[in-house]
Amino acid sequence: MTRVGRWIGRHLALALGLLVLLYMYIPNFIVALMSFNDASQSRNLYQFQSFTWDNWLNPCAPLGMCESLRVSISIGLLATIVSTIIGTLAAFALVRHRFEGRSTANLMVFLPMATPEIVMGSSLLALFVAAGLGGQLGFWTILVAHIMFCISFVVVTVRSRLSGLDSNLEKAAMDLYANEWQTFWRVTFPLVFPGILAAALLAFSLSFDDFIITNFNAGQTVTFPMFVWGAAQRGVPMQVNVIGTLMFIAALTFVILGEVASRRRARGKVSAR
Amino acid sequence: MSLAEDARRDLRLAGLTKRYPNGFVAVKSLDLVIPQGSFFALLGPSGCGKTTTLRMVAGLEGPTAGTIHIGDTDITHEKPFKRPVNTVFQNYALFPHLTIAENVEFGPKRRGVKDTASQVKEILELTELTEQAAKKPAQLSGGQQQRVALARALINRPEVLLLDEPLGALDLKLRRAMQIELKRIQEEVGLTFVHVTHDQEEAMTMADTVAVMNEGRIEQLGTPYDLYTNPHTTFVANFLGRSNLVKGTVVGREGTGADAVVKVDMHGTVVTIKASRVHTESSEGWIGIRPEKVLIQPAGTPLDAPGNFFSGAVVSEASYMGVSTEYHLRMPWGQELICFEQNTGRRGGLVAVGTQVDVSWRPEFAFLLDSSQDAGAGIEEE
Amino acid sequence: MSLAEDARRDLRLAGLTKRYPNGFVAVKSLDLVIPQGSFFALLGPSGCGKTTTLRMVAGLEGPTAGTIHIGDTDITHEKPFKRPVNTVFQNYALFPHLTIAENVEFGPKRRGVKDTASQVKEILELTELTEQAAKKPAQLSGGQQQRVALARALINRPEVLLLDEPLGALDLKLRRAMQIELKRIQEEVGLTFVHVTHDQEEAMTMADTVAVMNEGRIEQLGTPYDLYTNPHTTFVANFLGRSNLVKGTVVGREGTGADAVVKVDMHGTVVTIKASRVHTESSEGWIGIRPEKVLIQPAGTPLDAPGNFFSGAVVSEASYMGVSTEYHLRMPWGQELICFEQNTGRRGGLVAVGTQVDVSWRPEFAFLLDSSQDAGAGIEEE
Amino acid sequence: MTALQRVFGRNAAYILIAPAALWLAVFFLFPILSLLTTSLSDPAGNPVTGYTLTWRVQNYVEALADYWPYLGRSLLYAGIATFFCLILGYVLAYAIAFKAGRFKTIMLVLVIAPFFTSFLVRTLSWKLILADNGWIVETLQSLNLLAEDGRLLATPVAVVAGLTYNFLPFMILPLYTSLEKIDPKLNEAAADLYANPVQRFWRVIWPLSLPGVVGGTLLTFIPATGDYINAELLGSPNTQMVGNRIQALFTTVGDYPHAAALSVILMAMIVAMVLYYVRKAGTEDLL
Amino acid sequence: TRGGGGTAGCVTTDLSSTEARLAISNWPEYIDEDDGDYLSTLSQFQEQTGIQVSYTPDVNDNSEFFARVRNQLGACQPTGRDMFMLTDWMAARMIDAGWIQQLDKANVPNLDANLISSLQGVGWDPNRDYSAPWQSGFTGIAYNKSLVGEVRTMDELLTRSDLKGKVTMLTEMRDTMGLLMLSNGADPANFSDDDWGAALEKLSKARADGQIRAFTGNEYINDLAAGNIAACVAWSGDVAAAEDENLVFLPPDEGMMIWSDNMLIPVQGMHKANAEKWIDFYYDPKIAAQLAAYVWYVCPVEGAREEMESIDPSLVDNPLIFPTDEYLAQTNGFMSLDEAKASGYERDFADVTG
Ligand SMILES: Nc1ncnc2c1ncn2[C@@H]1O[C@H](COP(=O)(O)OP(=O)(O)OP(=O)(O)O)[C@@H](O)[C@H]1O
Ligand SMILES: Nc1ncnc2c1ncn2[C@@H]1O[C@H](COP(=O)(O)OP(=O)(O)OP(=O)(O)O)[C@@H](O)[C@H]1O
Ligand SMILES: NCCCCNCCCN
Ligand SMILES: [Mg+2]
Ligand SMILES: [Mg+2]
Repeated sequence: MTRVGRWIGRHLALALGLLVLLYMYIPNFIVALMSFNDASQSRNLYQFQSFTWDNWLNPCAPLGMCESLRVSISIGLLATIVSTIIGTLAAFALVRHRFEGRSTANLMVFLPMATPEIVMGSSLLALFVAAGLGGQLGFWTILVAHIMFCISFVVVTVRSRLSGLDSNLEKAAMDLYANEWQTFWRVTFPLVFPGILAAALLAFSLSFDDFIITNFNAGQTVTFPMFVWGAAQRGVPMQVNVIGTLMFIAALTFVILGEVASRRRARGKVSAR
Repeated sequence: MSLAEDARRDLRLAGLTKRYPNGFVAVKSLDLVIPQGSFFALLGPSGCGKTTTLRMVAGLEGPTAGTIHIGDTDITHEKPFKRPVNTVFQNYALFPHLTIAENVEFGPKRRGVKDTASQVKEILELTELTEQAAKKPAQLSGGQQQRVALARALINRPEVLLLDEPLGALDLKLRRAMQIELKRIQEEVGLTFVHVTHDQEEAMTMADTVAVMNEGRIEQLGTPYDLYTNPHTTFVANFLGRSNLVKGTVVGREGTGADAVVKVDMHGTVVTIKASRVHTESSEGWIGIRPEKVLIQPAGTPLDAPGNFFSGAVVSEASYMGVSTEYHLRMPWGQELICFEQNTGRRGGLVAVGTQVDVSWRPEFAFLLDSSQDAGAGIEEE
Repeated sequence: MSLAEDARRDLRLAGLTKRYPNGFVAVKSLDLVIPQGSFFALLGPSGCGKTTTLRMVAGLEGPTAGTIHIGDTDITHEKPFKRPVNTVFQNYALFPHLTIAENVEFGPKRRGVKDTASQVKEILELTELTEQAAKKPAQLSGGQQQRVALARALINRPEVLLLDEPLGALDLKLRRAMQIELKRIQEEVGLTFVHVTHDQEEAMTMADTVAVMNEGRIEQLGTPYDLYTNPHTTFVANFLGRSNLVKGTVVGREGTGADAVVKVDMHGTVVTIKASRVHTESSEGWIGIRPEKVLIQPAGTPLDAPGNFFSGAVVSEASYMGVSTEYHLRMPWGQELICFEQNTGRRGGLVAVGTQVDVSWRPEFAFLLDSSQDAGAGIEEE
Repeated sequence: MTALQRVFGRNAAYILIAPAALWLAVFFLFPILSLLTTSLSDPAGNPVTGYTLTWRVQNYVEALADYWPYLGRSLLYAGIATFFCLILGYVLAYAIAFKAGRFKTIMLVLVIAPFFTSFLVRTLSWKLILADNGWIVETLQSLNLLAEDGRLLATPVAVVAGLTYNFLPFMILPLYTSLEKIDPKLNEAAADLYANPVQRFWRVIWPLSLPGVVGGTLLTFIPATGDYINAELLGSPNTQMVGNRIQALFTTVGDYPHAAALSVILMAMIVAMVLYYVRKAGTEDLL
Repeated sequence: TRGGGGTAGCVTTDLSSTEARLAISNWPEYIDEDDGDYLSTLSQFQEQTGIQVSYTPDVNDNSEFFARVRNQLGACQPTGRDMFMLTDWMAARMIDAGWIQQLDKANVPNLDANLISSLQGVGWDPNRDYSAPWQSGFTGIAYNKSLVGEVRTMDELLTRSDLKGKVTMLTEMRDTMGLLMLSNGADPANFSDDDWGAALEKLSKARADGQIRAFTGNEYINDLAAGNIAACVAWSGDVAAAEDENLVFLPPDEGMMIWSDNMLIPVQGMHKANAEKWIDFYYDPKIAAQLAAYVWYVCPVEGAREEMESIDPSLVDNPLIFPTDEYLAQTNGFMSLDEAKASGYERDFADVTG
């Protein structure tokens, strides 16, 4: 085999993976492109017309858009935190313990995923109204709903990481004086972390992108997807593309900064020795 | 039991039993007292239940029956992290996400020790891991990983330290050095060590007491010297070192008390064995003699050995083993005996295969075992 | 090289080097020829690069430089599954989702062998795992897991079998039995075995050739007997067995060819060492003598040893080790020498600590090493 | 173990699961109970005046009789989409888990980042790309892979493609998490034992990643079956899924009882299929 | 009050005197926005009255909005809104259910004075006691003239082969079915079940033939501009406001539909007086003209046309904003239906569209 052949062989999986990633980004390239679109000639036409910086200079120009973004991000973060925590706990219970009612609990976990969103949204609204909260619909009711549908996704994701994890490491930790709590934080958590991170990312994207359930329980609050949906009825403001691109850049910056920081920390530790 | 004994923190296992979910009983009603501050070695063939026993003591596996006490405290159901016990795991169980230094300081940190740096430094030096401190376990060689497991447990200086083959992956030199360290730490602080090892020499030189375990049970327990020189069963005789077992018929018992002896006919020669070395009631028995006690000399040359004497043996095999040579001798009655001879250089070369030799041993080193036991017990069939 | 040699399928490593991503060079330009059908043992301290070398041969790690050939075929970049090589992994690497039987038949199945049942049965019997056939690896003891790793590689009878401490977790008896099996299989089929072990006795008895590795390099290579009796460096002298190294000054060289000898003054006594056993050019050197070659006798009693003779030594330590006893002797010049004495029972007890003894050894067993080398090399500092 | 300990051990499980169970009980189960009531109510009522519970099981019969083709289509589309997700997702998850080295986290975030751009905006972009006079359609046409008047939008292909694209992360993330914990040494051992890359995959990697495969297929298949947005935006009247029917019954038609009955049928069907699938995949342990 | 909604006792105290706030839900892109020097009508309202308006464009669809608020309204709970804009039939439905507050005529003098005559005296609210039109619009045919020739009738739309697979219709049942009945010669304002059946038959045939690509909401406009569809049933203002010269809106030969979106104050709207100030404000012709110039829908305010002269003279004669009488002659309303009837028709329609 030639050197080139070997190189390809070694990197084939990575190359294919990157291709899939590329595929996932096709719409985002369009979005990035459109963020420079001057749509003032024809607002309805979602097509590139002419270049402009305007959208980037006034990203918040469309009335209410940035406010809706703020709402969506806050709800997304809160829903992610809460659902990740309680979903992870539940995943632990389901994987690590055999208890009465376990199969019922399992069913409960994936029923919400099997429920059409429209059904979930409207029946939840009925519940809020029955509880006399009809007038208080808004941020908190959206949050409650989002946490509810994120839980299942978190449980399933964390569970697939947790099952089959070497419990000997946890036992070793306990042997070394770590109580259940410390064992969890020092050993289990770091080992399950990729699963928890994945679950959190899923939860955030679910919450951030949800339209149907939110729409029912939002009262007069407008989330970003609601704004876009409404705006799309007569032509999406090009600033939406700016936000889409910015969100993506922000996410990336966030991880890269985190990565750099953790590496620097690691290096600091070594040199301190 | 006296009051003084009660106050001591001996490790006591009573009726300890472990049945695995698949129904297999790995440990069968084990009773054992391991005195505080002793260096206790647990020996036994692969799969006999050693690891399982240690895991129950550490609290990592719940016993099916029986109790575990340290002194007067019943720790049978105590949580692992509340037991004054640490373990060196057979499969290491290192934390893959932590560096070596972090692995080692894990225990002290959990107990709230503030400044662990100097302790960690010291124990890493001891285990020759200083240079690996910042690496992750996956970047270490097998022996290095084992040393991390050792360091990680040792740093805690627990009341009871369970060592499950802690030195198996180390080369001889390093193993010896570690043995000395272990022994030093154990004596210095008066810890109780329970040590599983496959290195018999290690068990012999380090342990105060050795227990030989077989199929979930303890076969014999005693000082290394006792166990080696006076085994009670064919299993122990074969498992600890090697033994020549020769069929014999009891022809008489004489004397009483310390002087009592048993006379046994062995292929025509009557040998005398002290009653304390006789472990059978029946009229037949296995006469046991260790290979290093078997002396040989080419037929015709004088043999400096007052004792049992056989001529007519032939060397059927000779293997050089560095310090000594192992000879196989075909005896007149057809059995093969094994003989070790140190390569002192005195003989100026090996005794050649085919040489006729005279064989002798001193009768006081022989022991008599029950003939109903399998002479091959403890030797793996091929 | 002759044509006949070319046709042979020797395993040849040339300039083999491995630098890990973190910059550490684990194997440093290794050159090695392992003849087809030989049983080759690789010895060396923990972390010296043994596993890394084997992994490169198996194709699991790409070398940074150098080549690997089997016969004339360059396999340096061949894919692992296309190499006629199998490995017994130091950490077992058993498939957790497969039963023992499925683990074992994995190799044959992949090569398209149809009926594996009888082969599997046979190899499981050989490794005494028949009863475990249906279990999963997690349900086995450490030793049992190791035997699965062994069985899984052995069943394939590959041209080259790499054994990375294949018997480390087994008790002595089982280890010996497996050694015999390994040797039998190797000789029967004429396979090439490359064996990493920490059991020196194992290396000595089984291997045709032993290589001692240190810090990524081969220190010495030869038959076990050669390596043991005539080590070329202090590292080998100390690492393989034990050695007494005593400072000496060369006072003259005499004779030529096979008769050449070197005279060395050792604390006042002049000793004669064969030139083939001298491995230094300088005027100073380490005189090496193995502990089992050191004979002692309480002062005054006759000592049966023609050779170098020293009186005025005192026993400073005596440890019983079953087959033999280890004595430490304080020599008149202050150095401590080690002496092994087989417990033949002839002496009727140990020589007590504090006893004045005479010491002697036969000069033909001594060797002379370079004084610039560290007398402690290969002994781990404490 | 003493009885006391057993009780405590069991309590630990209950304590762990309590928050999730409570949350779901209040905000999911409770509403779903009211859904059940609605599904058994008399459809003669209307959304303004409300419905009366008459235990009218007939609703189910009618819903099934009227809408079974939509149910079938939903399962089919979701099934195909899940299959494609599994293939694409596995490739990417594998690459991240084993080949991304220190870029793992970054790549993981990259997987989810596209979804921070609003769903609708992404779909609009897809429509732009797949437009009837866009270059993809025209290329396919010139290659005769698509009829001259053929199109991609408003076809089943577009709906399935939309589902595949939108649910991909739900497949990738669970797959990644279980692939990532596989010891690479096992792959090496298999290579050493003559397994070529394909065999290595099917004999070692795949079985060990089953928890992720099960997790991912559940997270993809279940929501995809109930989805209606993709069919709505990318499909045509002939590609409507059961979600669209439920949506229509709820909003425009205002026939809550049949909408509820159809929802319950859908849920029951999914639960049944999932249980069967998990049994089949031999990972009951996960449920 | 009217209807059987059972919310008769559901009266709120009006907090307008103490709270200068107003919450409004409207359709998206249905109001002008501040832009540089341009001061929107909404900002003017806030400046003039000191009332803080929370304006949310969250009405996308009548039915969907109804589903979102019906629980609260039925239970006599606040929806969080003081006013929302809904299309005639939905407005009628809500008024009928008793969920809408009656306007205090004294507070909305401009409404009575300036409402154009064509919008007066609707059957479901003859005196405009409960509703005030926000904007009106037409449903007709739109096509992309860069792709196809003129499309003049519904029959052309449903049969012409060059349009095959490139036609969309609206999911709003009353718009689509209204046009279809017109093309059959029936009167959507007064039709029989047979008329309905015939129109549905026509639709379902077109669908089966593959003529119809999709049933859509407002988003058809993108597809039309992008060329994915060539012709469709469309709303007047959308096409006009798209400002794409290729897009043509025209009334089918057989006539078109007209509708209004109406401002409604729900029973639990707590700032009724403020809402009435809003209505009165937007019935000021000058303000109405300013709004119309932005949204391009039919302006319901008399006198706005005159005001338009000074805002944008080119729009003064635009029939889509200020339709002439003969233009209005070709428009039709849709018969009002009771709950059961509406539900039945919606089901029939949904079965064809889905
Ligand atoms: N992935 C890695 N990255 C960096 N260094 C490594 C890595 N793997 C091994 N090493 C280092 O390379 C050296 C050789 O390792 P190797 O595993 O070959 O040793 P070994 O001779 O097999 O030792 P042992 O007898 O302890 O198993 C060790 O010092 C080890 O720390
Ligand atoms: N989880 C399990 N389920 C069923 N049987 C098990 C399990 N773990 C161990 N065993 C069996 O119990 C027996 C004892 O195992 P244990 O690990 O205690 O042996 P050991 O004495 O430590 O052996 P080794 O020296 O080989 O490590 C073995 O035969 C093993 O097969
Ligand atoms: N963008 C505002 C569109 C308003 C459309 N109203 C719907 C009327 C349906 N007949
Ligand atoms: Mg064990
Ligand atoms: Mg190694």
